Amino acid sequence: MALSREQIAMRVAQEFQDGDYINLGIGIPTLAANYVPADIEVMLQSENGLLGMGPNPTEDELDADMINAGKETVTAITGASIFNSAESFAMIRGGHVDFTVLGAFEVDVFGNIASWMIPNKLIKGMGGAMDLVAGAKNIIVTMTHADKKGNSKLLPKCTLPLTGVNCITRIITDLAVLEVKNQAFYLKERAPGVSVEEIREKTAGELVVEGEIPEMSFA
Amino acid sequence: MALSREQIAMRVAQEFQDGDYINLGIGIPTLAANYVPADIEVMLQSENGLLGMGPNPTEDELDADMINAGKETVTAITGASIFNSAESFAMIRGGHVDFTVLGAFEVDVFGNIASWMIPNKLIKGMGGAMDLVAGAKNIIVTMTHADKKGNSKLLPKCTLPLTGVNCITRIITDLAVLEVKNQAFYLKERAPGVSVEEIREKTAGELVVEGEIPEMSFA
Amino acid sequence: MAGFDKVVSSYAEAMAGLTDNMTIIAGGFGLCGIPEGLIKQIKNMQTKGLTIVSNNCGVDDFGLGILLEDKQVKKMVSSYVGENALFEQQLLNGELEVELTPQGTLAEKMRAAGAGIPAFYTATGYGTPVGEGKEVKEFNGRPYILEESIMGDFAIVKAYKADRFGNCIYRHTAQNFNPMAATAGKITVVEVEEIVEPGELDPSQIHTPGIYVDRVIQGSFEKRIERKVLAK
Amino acid sequence: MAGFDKVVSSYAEAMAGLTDNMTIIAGGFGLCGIPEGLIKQIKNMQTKGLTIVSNNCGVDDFGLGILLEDKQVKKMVSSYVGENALFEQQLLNGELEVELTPQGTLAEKMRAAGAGIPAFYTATGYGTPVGEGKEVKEFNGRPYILEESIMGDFAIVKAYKADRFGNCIYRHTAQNFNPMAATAGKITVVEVEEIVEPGELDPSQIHTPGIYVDRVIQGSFEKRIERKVLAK
Repeated sequence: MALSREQIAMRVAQEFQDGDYINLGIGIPTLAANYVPADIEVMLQSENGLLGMGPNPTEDELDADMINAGKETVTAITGASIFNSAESFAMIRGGHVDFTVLGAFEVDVFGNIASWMIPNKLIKGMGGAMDLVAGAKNIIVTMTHADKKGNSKLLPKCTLPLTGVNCITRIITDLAVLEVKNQAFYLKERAPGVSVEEIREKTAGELVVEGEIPEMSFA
Repeated sequence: MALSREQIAMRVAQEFQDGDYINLGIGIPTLAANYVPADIEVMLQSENGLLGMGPNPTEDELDADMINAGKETVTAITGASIFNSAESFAMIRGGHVDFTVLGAFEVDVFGNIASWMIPNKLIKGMGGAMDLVAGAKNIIVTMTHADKKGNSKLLPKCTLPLTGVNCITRIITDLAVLEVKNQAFYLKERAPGVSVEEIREKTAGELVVEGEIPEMSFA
Repeated sequence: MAGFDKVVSSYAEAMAGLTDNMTIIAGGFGLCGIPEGLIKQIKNMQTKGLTIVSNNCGVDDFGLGILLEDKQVKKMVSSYVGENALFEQQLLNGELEVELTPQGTLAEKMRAAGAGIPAFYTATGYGTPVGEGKEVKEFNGRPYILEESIMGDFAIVKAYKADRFGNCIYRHTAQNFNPMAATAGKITVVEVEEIVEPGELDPSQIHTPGIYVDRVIQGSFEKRIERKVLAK
Repeated sequence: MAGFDKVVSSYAEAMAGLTDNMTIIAGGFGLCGIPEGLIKQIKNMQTKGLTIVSNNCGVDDFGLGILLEDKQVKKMVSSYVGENALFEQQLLNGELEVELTPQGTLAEKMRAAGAGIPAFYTATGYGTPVGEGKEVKEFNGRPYILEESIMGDFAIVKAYKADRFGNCIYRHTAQNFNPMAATAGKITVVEVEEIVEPGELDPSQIHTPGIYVDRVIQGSFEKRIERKVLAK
């Protein structure tokens, strides 16, 4: 069965390693913060200028000067640092952030990603997404494998305006974990109860299936 | 009579205006800080990262972590700011420093300056001089009009490797105050008792003398 | 002898010299750390044809959004816009132009302007609509695009504390674009929560050295929260 | 679970991984704010063929100058050198190469490396020996030269206080090149006067966020003064 948003977030959190600096995009990526394994520590970077983002505040802690990149009120953990936007994107662009997790409309076999613009709809802007995909060492894209009409979001070539080129190496969808390399999607894991055939059917770009594909584990 | 080092410094200080941020090079320029007119305030920038440089410390104030660009121990005035070298040169390169005063080996009618390198002698480096001449809004060169052998330092074209091009507009020597424009040196003031003829003789580049040239005043 | 006293006593003085068709660099991220009073003053002045360089454009009745009401803004240079209905309407009507710029590139363009760097290479935006028409150069086998700096006739900045020399510090994430904006104005105006005596700010802890600042004004701030989210 | 604890307990650990022919970015200006113990460790390791990017090269028996004694340095990238006799001698003998770089360009090259900017334009050095062979481009009618960023295999940094997360502050003008150097090492090592608990440093006042730092070591410093000048 396809994963819930929470389950995608849980699977994403399994990628994190002790000591990782991580930037989480809005939506499912943000949920991943709730599922960091108990035996590791990670630190969250918010691109408006906060390293060591904590949970949302209590009413007592509420402070208009403490927000995250989604403009939501947040707190800072002990040992956090706060800095200006040029410094924040120096970290991102310079490859100091270990992981970026973000959503997408489309990803293709070249590792291209489209996530910010749908022509003929109102365009709000890319925010920090282009800097994040250009800068992070590891990028994980989270999204549903197909749109509501059943159209695959894993394409031979993106059709929408791009956010970045040749930058996506790992995708976690509601159906599968995939690696992007050699101009193909390599299937690594299946959602519990989802068949390779279903994944193949919903993957428009070339899918490579090597050996037995294990189910994701949420132990 | 030719000005002393102190007199050159006094004449330099007359150029300063209330509220100016000033970077003073080593030597005569540094002396100018002693002659700032009583009715104005200026603030000294030291390019190692100090805005609001104060006098040298007393024995009690001595601190290895407080030095100026000449590596001498200094103090900071009340209201000073201290910052990193990239920020310091952002100020300089970005044109935020109003005045730079520095010495030179040669200046030419194009406003080129040579001040850091004499081939076949040991080269120590340009330090911040190239950034300063490229960045400051106003640059004053202080030097003796001629070298010890009597050779002019105000040339039709610099012979030594340059520090910067088309950047010098004002020169204060032991003999004269000159402006550099239209590919010539324009004589503006003479040292007390120094004749236009003597200045002309010691100026190898084209000298323009318009009208009566007043003597410098040290009232 | 004014010396380095940059404190002005009215918003009119603070924004004196602003005229139609100028470019304004503005600090702030969303509604966080915005110079509220300076924005209101620009509205009061009814200056038209403005180009505003700011990460966002406020909301319908607050922040830079209020400059849309009387169509004072010709162009926004921003990374994320459209948090308000009027913006959307003017954009669709062609009354408002938007130059979308990646957030990090925008921050760096401001910093570069202040630092005398006319252009820099970045991988951000290469191969996307942002890179179209821009110079491309490879370094270590990776392609980068050339981005130019962006300078304002005015910069408007919101600080937490400042002294009369213009030295500023910012509070928490209200820092955001403010320090870069402060360096990128031909005239930089800082609206501040508290004016302190010179010497109260630790010299090594000043975020914006006074050399970048031309005018300081004591502000009063509503500090509206755009998305109040509390712990569950 | 090491988490973000970056404190190491020996200089050997601090510089582990340094091998011949590597590039080291070093903080400090003159003898002010230099990582004294890390430099001594490099001498102890007898690593050869080093390229060192640092504004200066110390003096005869202190700072980076001590790496000259056993000819460990192949090349210096600096703005001002030659404060010691050994340096001069090795330079004249052709045993040491020097790439003279304007001070502001040097600082910006380090910052750019850390910030993922491979190159930037500056007017500094145009028309001089520094500009020779470099790309020239005009912006607003003024010529600028293209300067490339400079990254180190290691960066060695001297801080005043740091916590175990690697957050650092610097003291007075001992800040100088240290914050830029901290961003420009594949491995960044900070030698610090005092290790403090996380939370002791005000988050908004941290000069170097811990994300740039890989190792922190408690140092002990002589803090030699290069030119002691007292008030008259």
